[in-house]
Amino acid sequence: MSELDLNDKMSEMLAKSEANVENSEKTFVRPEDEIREVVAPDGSIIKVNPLYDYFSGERPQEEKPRGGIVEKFLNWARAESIWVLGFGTGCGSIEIPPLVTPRFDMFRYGVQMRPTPRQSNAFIISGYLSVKTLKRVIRTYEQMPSPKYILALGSCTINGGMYYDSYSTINRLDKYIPVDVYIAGCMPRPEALLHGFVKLKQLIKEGKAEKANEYARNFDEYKANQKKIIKDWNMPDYNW
Amino acid sequence: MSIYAKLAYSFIGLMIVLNWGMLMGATMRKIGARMAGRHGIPFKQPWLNLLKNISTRTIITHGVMYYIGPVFRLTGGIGIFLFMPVIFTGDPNGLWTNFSFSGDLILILYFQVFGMLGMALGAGEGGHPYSAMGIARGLAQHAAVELPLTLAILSIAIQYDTFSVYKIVEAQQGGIMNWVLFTNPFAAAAIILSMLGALGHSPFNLVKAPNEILIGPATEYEGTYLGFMMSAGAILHVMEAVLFMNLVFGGATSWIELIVKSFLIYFWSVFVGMVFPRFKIEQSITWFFKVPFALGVLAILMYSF
Amino acid sequence: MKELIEKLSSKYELQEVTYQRNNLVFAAINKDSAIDAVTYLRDYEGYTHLVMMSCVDWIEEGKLQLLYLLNSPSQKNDIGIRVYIERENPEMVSAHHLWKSIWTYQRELREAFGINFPGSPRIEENFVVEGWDDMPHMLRDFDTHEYAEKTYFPRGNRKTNDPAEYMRAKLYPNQPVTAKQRKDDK
Amino acid sequence: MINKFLGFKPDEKLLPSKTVTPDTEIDLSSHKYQKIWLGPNHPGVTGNMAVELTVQGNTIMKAKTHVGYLHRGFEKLIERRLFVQGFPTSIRMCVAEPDTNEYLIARCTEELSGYADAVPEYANWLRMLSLEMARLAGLLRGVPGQGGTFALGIGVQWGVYLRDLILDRFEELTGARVYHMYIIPGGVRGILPDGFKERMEDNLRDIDDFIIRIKKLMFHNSVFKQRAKGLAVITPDMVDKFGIVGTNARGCGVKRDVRKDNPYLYYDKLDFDPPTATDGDVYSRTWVRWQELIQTVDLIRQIMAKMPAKGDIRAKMPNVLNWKIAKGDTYVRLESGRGEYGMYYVTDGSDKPRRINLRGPSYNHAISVLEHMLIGADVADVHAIMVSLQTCPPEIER
Repeated sequence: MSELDLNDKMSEMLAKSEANVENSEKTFVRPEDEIREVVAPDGSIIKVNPLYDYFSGERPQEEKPRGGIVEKFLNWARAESIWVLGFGTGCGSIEIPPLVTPRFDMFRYGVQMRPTPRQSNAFIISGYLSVKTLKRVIRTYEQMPSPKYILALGSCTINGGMYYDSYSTINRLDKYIPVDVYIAGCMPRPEALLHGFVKLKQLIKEGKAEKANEYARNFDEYKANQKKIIKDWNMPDYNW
Repeated sequence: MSIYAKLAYSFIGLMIVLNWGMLMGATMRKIGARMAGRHGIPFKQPWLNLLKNISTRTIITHGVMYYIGPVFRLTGGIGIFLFMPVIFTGDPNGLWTNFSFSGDLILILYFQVFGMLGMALGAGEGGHPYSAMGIARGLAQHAAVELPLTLAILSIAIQYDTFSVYKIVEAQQGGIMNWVLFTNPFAAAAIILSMLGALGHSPFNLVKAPNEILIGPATEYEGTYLGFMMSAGAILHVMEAVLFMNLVFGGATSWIELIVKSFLIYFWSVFVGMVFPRFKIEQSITWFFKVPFALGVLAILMYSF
Repeated sequence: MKELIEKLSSKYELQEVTYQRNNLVFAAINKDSAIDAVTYLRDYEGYTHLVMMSCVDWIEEGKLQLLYLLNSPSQKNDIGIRVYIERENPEMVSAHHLWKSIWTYQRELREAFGINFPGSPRIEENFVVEGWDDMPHMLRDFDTHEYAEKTYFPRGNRKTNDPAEYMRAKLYPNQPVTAKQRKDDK
Repeated sequence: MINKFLGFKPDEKLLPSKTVTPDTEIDLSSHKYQKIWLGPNHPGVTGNMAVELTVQGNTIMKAKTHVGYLHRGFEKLIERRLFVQGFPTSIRMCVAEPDTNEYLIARCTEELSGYADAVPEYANWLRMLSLEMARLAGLLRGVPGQGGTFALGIGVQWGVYLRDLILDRFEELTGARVYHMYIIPGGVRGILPDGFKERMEDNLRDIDDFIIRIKKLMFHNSVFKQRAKGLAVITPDMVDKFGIVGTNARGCGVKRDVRKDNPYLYYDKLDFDPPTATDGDVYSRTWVRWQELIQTVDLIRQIMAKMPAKGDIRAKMPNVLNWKIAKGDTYVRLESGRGEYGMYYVTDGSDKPRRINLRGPSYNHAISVLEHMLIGADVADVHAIMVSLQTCPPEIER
């Protein structure tokens, strides 16, 4: 890409970002996120908009699977090595320690925990989600590399469970992010979780776990739902 | 022997080392799992992880250095391999001596730092605060490890009057009593202690401390680059073990011997790591500046007069 | 506990005193002298441990009832100081100079009940909810079910039925409903 | 030492200031400081909470706790439910030891409706048994977990395995694994199954030699001592100022234990003495918890020995469907694994509670105490300090 195109791209990105900031609620922008001017070492003044310069402002693209024998082979590899993000979003995460310990050893199935979203491709939504957590969950989910899978635990993620009338927890998860496997129960036993992983493996091997592409396809709808309940939307529309 | 044959043999050797490194990693994790009473991962897991990482669809970028970091690390591993006589065959430029020459020990020491520096560049470009912390810890500890290691290696160089790994291995042939382990015990002790830091298991695994700084320099890496780093790590682990094997434990005359010795050397660090918590960075540096440093100085004094 | 209440009533006029257990007593003190009473109990009577600070919304009387629950580690008993404050734009004297932990309770009450504690540190910050734009969520007249219904895309097929009717239908299908039960249901 | 030896004098202004006070001036625009977040998505925070750190190098200059990621609004939901309907909802207020919530709610409703003395003796013994089992399950994760914060993961593996065995006993006794709903108003829900005591005794024997192993692994370990001693010291004068309770208070010599101070159930019939330590750092807190592990095993043995063979498990209570409780309020407390754990319960004569308010120990430990402790600490120690304070987010925000 030549210098000229780069400049054009930068300028249009900046314009778009400012437009976005105009649309979004100014009141919720934290002080460290406000548009400010920074003096570069060479003395030139750069306009910095943290919410949009530090992230890619692009929409998610739909990545078509290769198909054929190659995809089958890769799917086998993906299914046999599932890296779970270590983020206990709800009370269901009390059953994660038994999973990595001698009683129910999930390493046997090639399921491992990873500390950072960049390296994990499965996300356990362990139970109810308050709106405050949903914001972080969306951000984390968008940072995970595709193909990515979501396991939703408990009845809370299906229809709100016993918190159906709570002002703080969402009712159904699939309105905000696509879910691959639901594991019912309050809370699901470790055996149920293992069975959920086996089920997820089947889906991956059959090439049916393409929810990341679905998220990209219905991006606007999901975003609309998310912005409806997240009142202080002080982050980019899509951050990876 | 022609350069092409040498290249071919080096490539074959590299493949052997890579796969052995992965298998060794899986075995160590299985041993750890057995200590905890688990089955642990299956043996084929590292290859599957590598495939999975390569087959990741999304690839993010943070700039040029972000790409080059893992490449540097891989280069460090391959560099050590290329100038390391892995198998002793009695012939200075025999089959598996790769491109070893008279001064390769210094080059190998340099390549050890090379990968770390590459990671520093990549992690810096990645821009995650935890990767910056991790790489800062890594470089600081590496400096602390290098000190006793270099002293001990200098002592060995003085002892055999050479900087060529091949010559050092050659001088240790003919019986276990010729090993540096027995002929130069202080240097051997210093090397065995600094091995713990170089192989980077607990208590010296500060670079990747999940419950402190996520996973350190690799926090922002994903997909193919993570696969690069994993294979580089596999090669580096074996090559470090081979270096210590050549320096202290009399080298190897066959692949079987290499595999057994490198396994035992690597197991030593895992064995220590199982029962010891993690140091803080200042504690770890102080530890290396105490006993191993003193041993290194003793080793120097022993052979310089 | 009795002599403690007598001592207190000699200093401040107590409105209502409830002896709940032999080691727990509640006393209501008017808004102005409440913090003085709490300070007196902490400094002279040995009630040094602040157990909790809570608030109850008595919407019928249009009052909010604050509660300072103090515990005496030496005498091993508790006293709860009740303070009734007005329900519309409520305000109370901050006690953050007495305990290092009480500002958290005040911050929570500010968010949950809208009570203002002037001078309390970080009182403006959100405690549990983020970007909340409705009325304080712990007041009685905030209907959480209605809020959830109109906000969170409820899945349609959830049905709730009156437990009494349901159990009678399921467990005792052919038993006539007695007059007492009918009275209870009302 | 080395600096003096080499005659090298670093510039003090460039070094992190050794004495960090809560009111240290922090100017983010000078590039000395950086703001980093621990959590909510971080393996080093206990549960789903976040700590906002302002660091200078490795030293923490300012810390701010952010909670509310687990907020479900129990105290609002309980106003829309009957007493019996609210029961299964509100025991989920703390996932680590749900039995404590069960006892508190049951006790509050009994006391306010005048059934305080109606609970049969056998039921009270069973309540004590389940409470102590919950404490044991919590400690089996907590004590080796302190080593786990220093990357001593092997003890955690053993501990969580034994905790699973205790959860099996819970399943046998109550039918559930984590949320038991065993202690109900008026008594308990089930009797002790046949052969329970023998199976429990087997598990306790395993736990006995685990206790010895964990002692050798942690308290005889030089690196663990180096890292845990002198870290995050709680002084006795802080206890009342910050409202510190439980093992955190006992770790610095302040002997506070509800089981001794205001005995509930039959704790006065048991023979035990809460352990204490002198210097309130992470090491002595962990040491106190290790001794409590021994004591809890002993208490369970005492309970199983002293409890009557059989009896009735439930008092005659009014019909739960139209159970109205007269206007009143009370506060009931007990000693959970983390410290004093109480509930303020208000009724107004209707068939629904007016207000419940939980007082979790973490409410102070995780916010005011943690923010005070972290100032001047090392970034590498944050996880250790949080675990040693036993911060448990769900009981802060409910």
